[in-house]
Amino acid sequence: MTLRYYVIRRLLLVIPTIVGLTLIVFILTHVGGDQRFLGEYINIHSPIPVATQEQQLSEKFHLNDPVIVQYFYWLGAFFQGNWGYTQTPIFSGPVLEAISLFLPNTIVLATFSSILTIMIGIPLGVWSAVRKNSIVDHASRVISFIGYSLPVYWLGLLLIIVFASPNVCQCLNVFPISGAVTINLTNNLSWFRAGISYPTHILLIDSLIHGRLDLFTDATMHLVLPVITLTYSILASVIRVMRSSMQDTLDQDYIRTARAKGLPNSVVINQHARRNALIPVLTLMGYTIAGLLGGVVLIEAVFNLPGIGYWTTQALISGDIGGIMGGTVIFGLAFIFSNLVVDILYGYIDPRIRY
Amino acid sequence: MHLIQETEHNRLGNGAKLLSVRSLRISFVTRRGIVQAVDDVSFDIEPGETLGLVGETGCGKTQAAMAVMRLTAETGIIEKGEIWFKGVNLAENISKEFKLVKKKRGSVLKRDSAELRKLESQMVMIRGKHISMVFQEPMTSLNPVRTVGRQISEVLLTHELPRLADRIIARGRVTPDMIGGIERSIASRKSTAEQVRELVRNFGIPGLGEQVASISSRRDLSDAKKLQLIKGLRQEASRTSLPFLRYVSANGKLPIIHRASSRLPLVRRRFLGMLEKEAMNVSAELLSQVGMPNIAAVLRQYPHELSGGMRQRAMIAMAIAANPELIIADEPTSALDVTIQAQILRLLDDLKRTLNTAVLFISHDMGVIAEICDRVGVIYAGNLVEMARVEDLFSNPLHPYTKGLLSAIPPFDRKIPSLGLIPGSVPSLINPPEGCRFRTRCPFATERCKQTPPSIQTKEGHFVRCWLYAE
Amino acid sequence: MQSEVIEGKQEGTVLLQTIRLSKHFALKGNKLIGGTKFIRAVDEAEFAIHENQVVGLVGESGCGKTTLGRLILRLLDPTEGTAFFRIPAATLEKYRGLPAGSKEARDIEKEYSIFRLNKKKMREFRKNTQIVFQDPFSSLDPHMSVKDIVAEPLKAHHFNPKSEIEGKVERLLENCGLGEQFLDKLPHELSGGQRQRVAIARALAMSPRLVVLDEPTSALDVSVQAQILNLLKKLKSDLGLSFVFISHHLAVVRQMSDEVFVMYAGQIVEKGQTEVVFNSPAHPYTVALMSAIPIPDPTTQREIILLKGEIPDLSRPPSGCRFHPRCPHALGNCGWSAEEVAVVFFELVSSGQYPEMNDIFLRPVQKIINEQTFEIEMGRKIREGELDTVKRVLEREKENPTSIALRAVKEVTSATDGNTVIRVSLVPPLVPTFTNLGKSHFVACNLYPASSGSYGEKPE
Amino acid sequence: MFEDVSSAAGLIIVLGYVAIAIIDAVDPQLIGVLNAYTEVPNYTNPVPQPPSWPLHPFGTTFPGIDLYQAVMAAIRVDLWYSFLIVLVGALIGVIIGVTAAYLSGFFDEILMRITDIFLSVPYLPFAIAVGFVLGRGLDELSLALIVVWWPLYARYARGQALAVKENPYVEAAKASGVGGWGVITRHIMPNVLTPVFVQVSLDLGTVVQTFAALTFIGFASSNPYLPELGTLISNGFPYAISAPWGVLFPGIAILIFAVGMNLLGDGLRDALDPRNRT
Repeated sequence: MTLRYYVIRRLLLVIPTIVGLTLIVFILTHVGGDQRFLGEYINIHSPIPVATQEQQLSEKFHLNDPVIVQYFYWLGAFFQGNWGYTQTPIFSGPVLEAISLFLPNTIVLATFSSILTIMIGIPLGVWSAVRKNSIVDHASRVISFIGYSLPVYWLGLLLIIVFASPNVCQCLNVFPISGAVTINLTNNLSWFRAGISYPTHILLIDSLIHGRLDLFTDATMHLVLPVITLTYSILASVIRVMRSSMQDTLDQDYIRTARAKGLPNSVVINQHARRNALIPVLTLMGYTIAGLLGGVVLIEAVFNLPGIGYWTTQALISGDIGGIMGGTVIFGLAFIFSNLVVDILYGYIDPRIRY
Repeated sequence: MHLIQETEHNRLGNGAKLLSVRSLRISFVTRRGIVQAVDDVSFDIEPGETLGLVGETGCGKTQAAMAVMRLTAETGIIEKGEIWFKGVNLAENISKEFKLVKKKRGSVLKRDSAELRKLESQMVMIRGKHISMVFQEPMTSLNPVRTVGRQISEVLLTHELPRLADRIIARGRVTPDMIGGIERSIASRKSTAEQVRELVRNFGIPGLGEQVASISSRRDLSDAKKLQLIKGLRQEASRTSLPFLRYVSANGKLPIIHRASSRLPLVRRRFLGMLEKEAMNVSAELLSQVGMPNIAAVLRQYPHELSGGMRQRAMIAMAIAANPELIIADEPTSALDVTIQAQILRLLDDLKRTLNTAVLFISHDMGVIAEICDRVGVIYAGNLVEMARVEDLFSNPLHPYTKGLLSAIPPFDRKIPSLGLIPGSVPSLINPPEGCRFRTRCPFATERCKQTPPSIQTKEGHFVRCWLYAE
Repeated sequence: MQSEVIEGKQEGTVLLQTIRLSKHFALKGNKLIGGTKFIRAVDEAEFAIHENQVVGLVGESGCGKTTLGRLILRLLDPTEGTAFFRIPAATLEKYRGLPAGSKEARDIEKEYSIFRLNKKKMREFRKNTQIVFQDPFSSLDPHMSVKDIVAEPLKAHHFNPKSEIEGKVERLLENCGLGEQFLDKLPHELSGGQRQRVAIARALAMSPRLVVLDEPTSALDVSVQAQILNLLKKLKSDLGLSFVFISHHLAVVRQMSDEVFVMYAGQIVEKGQTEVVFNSPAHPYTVALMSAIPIPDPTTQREIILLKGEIPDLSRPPSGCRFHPRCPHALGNCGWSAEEVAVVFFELVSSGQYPEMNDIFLRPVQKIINEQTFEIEMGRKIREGELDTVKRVLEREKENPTSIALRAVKEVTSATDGNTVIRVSLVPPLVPTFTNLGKSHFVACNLYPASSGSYGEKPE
Repeated sequence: MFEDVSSAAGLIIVLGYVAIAIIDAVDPQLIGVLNAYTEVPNYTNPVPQPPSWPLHPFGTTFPGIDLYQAVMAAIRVDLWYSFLIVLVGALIGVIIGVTAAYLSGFFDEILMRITDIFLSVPYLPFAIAVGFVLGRGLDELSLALIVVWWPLYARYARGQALAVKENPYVEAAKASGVGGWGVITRHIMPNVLTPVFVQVSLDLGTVVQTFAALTFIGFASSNPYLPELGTLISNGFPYAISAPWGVLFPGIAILIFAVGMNLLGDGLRDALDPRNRT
């Protein structure tokens, strides 16, 4: 079977998982009984009195019909973009709008971290596998090992202490430790409201659009610590798996063959071993991504970055189910689609599994 | 390294020996202790001959072969011995390459990475170019994520750059009337392949001969078809690429600029692309040489898309790509079915004749050995116990182990009440019996077997290491 | 395939008899695109084992011998067919007479078929049958000591008195040449040969009547193999066991078995007493297989019959005789499909051996009509004489070993529509059935027509 | 060599933590903890005090709670919940996974689809959602984590079981009349449990972290003064700059346990890896 068919098949497999995701959210919203379920959809800011809304909603979702029927009505609403309302200190309004505001920051954070992880993790893993018991090897092993045991948010706190505490070293107080931007800079900006920038909601881009380089650098500085923290938290597993799989690959018969052909070491490693060694790393990616998304929640909470994670934790604290469910859905979708990408990559790298 | 230059003189120089292994000892450092996998093994191979090494699992026959390639596994070391290949000792600096550090919980291996890097830089010029290997498991021995075509052509791109360049240049230099000459000589039924080759040689265009030969030697084509292909040979090489090709053919490596800029797609297509394409052509010729069906497809396929026999053919094509003087075949047919094994053995035999390559053939199957080898060495528990011409060994085995081994083989042509036996099992090689390692199982063992037996020549070229024959 | 019972064994009971036993494995693949394929691992295998007899199953990898071995122990359930255990020969005859699915037939099956046995009978069957696997490393549970491994069947069948289990285990190991110092060892402390001895001891624990030996020595060295084979022979004569000896190693099979079944691509192609089959192999495959075996004697000059191609893909096995694409003696009716013939035909044209053919087929367009017919569209009227040329060439080529497929060509006609189309139609395939060559030597090959088959007749 | 030492160290660490937890439960005074079941606030001096020997070896955290006692007591709580989560999760997972692998076919398909659904959300947000719905207490939280964790074990156990099932010795057992139950208990389970055990030990470190993480972001216990590491950190969070010890010591407590658990797990894995045993 060609790569194309493999991709198609994989795409089809996404549908059931998405259904599963919606099922989870539906069940969770119903565990608390109808009242809580309705609560998610009641917009207290709207002029319509709550009682009326409740009544309309209970008709809309046929709360008297069997659950399965309710599910399909709910699903209908879901796909029409009616994801209910959220009331948190940082934002009140439709869930989808909240997502559209908060998601961009999260994407920025996650993207930078994953790029860094791959750029550092893979070469480091390869190197420590090839030069076993060298300095680099031991170093990267220690790094990855600590990374495994280190609570992400706590690492974040450590960095905050180190970089902000007056009694460590003034010289280190370069990186801001909280928020996405220094608020004073944003005073009376037409395109910056409630910690969110417009139109793209990505400060790095918007600041450039409006020609505010100072804001751009400021925002970048604000990203440094969170990105470092998140990267380090997932780097560990990537290095470790890359190292071990590279070691296994180097023991394979076909590597011996490559050497017997007289290929120089660099070719053997870069052209024969590395690609094969990447396969197990990819299989692990699913979990790494899960870790990444989990880390996002905690790190945004620690550094007060206005992203999905921050919003979700706010929702948790202020008992807002809309925010929780919205967050769950978004993280679920992100997870599903990033795994989809990984699997397609997988099919591209390993011709055997296209069959 | 110096090997390449000295080659010719050595050919004449030290006798007719191509490979000459002297008192080789290989050990492996394990948790349990030091395994003496191979001890005091010596053998010679002359150009064009086939030497078989036969023995049971773990007797060290494969290790001996890997040592010749200097591909002993990480935990293994060549403790002593010499490996003379064409007058150069490949095991020259073994003493420097490692040291054993004694610890209370067994000894630990420390390697000298600088020495190893030096060794590697030497060996890459020999592996694949002068000595190549065919392995047992055709599935696991081919890279699953690279196409067969790439895996073959990378041998050529590593070792045969000048040849590739010459071939391209040759197509530019060959003139219509030369083509005409070749066509006539092929068309005229009486002129033999040798004559054709002679004719082409007289044109004095390097790289032309093999192309003509590869066409004229194809059996699956009629003469009409061949003539068409011969006509197609002539192609003007583009002006700009000629200097590049000349440089490559002269220096056997890419010009600095290209090595540096080879990552740039443009340069790649323009120059390296030419060589890579040519390498693919040669690969195709090699595949047809090893009798691969629908070659065009196979070149683009991945190993797992081929059957076992086909994979082994691809392996062999790889092994002969750079016309090595020695092919080491490590159980090349053990993983194959009998009918396929027959095909592969026949193929190896033909290639050996046509290319006049020496073969070191390793197997546990006495039948296969008898089929393909000129001389055989029998290895038991890391010792070479007997070495003789194939006829002598099978008609008149001397060493008790050899005798036992032969009697243990179930005969195919008749049914016998019970098979011959070698009592007991192979001793641990961590501390093997001193003296003759077979004495623990040998029916004729005596006190003196505790001393290492001498190597005794009973007749021309028939050696045995056993006290029974020490007059 | 039609069926016979081996002559001279009519009276008494047959230990095990398989009837048209078939197993098709569903190929795990993408069900979304393409749907599931089936591997026809074993097709309509029929054979019988009698008391104290060794039956050899030989064939190359993927020929289905291992699957068949699993089937007759009901480690797998068949797709079709059945197998009877300890069935009186008379009953068996009766059953063969009966129409499939009839009442009596089903009663007999209920009584004797190993796939229909009730719980109690099944335990009995398990007691009486055992298996020894090829790989002595994975066939022993790494977590169990030798003692427990051998004792397992005893415990499973509530062997009592329990107190005697210990002693029995020791005796079993003793018989297999292992002293009591091995009792508490773990598998990974043993050598390959010793493991295989343990496996054999386990197989003999409940003193079964029938033991399936699946490549028992293929993973062992020659010297160890000799030890194991001698042990098996001894056990057979001492205990009067029956073995089904599965191996790809013909020499071993010859030493071990009284009767041999040669399998190719999931089918039994030849069967008979070992000596007879080995001395005068009849099926072209058997002949080639035996010629290909390397003999440890450089002086014997035997000519090897090199088969072209490799074992077919059993998800779409060749029609007719499955061996025909590789067969050096294939006839026209051996099951050539239009595709196969067309390919050879156009290779012949393009090879340019026959310039006249090149002239006729400038840019031919081939069209497969059905299994027995393909057409060549000329895009022009056919000139007279051309058909004859084609016929003549084909006639000449039929003798050429490389284009043996052309033997299947029945006639070359010009299709009616404005005779711009040449139609090549093939001989209808004849599925080979077992021919008795005498001395209970059977072969399934069209070279031996049921009538004319005479003993020892070699393919011409 | 190196492995042996490190895994021994891991073992010691883990045993140390277990010991502390037990002492907390039996007689906290031994390690100078006055009350292992609640923190003792001191409103007369709620401001975090720096470490001072011997009164407050770890210093105090808001509101004037002695950190040393709090951390020591918290170890019991976190260990208890973590072990609960992993063991229950593993138990459910193994039972379901092995049966699925053994029965295969329809049941297997169903199970795999269910796990797919569970695995379609990254575990932390999923745990948040479930915990939130169940009610934001620690018991609910651990229940949520079990719900999130068992599918992983089911998958893992199933994979192992399928691999074991393929081995001829299982077939041999069947051939010698060992019933399905016998095959599962005598052959499959022993060969599946060892790798699962390793997995459990590797996961414990992660679970402790996750549990504390969730309490850190706002899963509170019904008893506001129940000592718990994550909560301690979040209490110290506002004062992180002025009083870093408030977040340092609880974090270190988690870190060391995770390190110990990972060291031990690696040791176990190497020890049970067939490639290392000859």
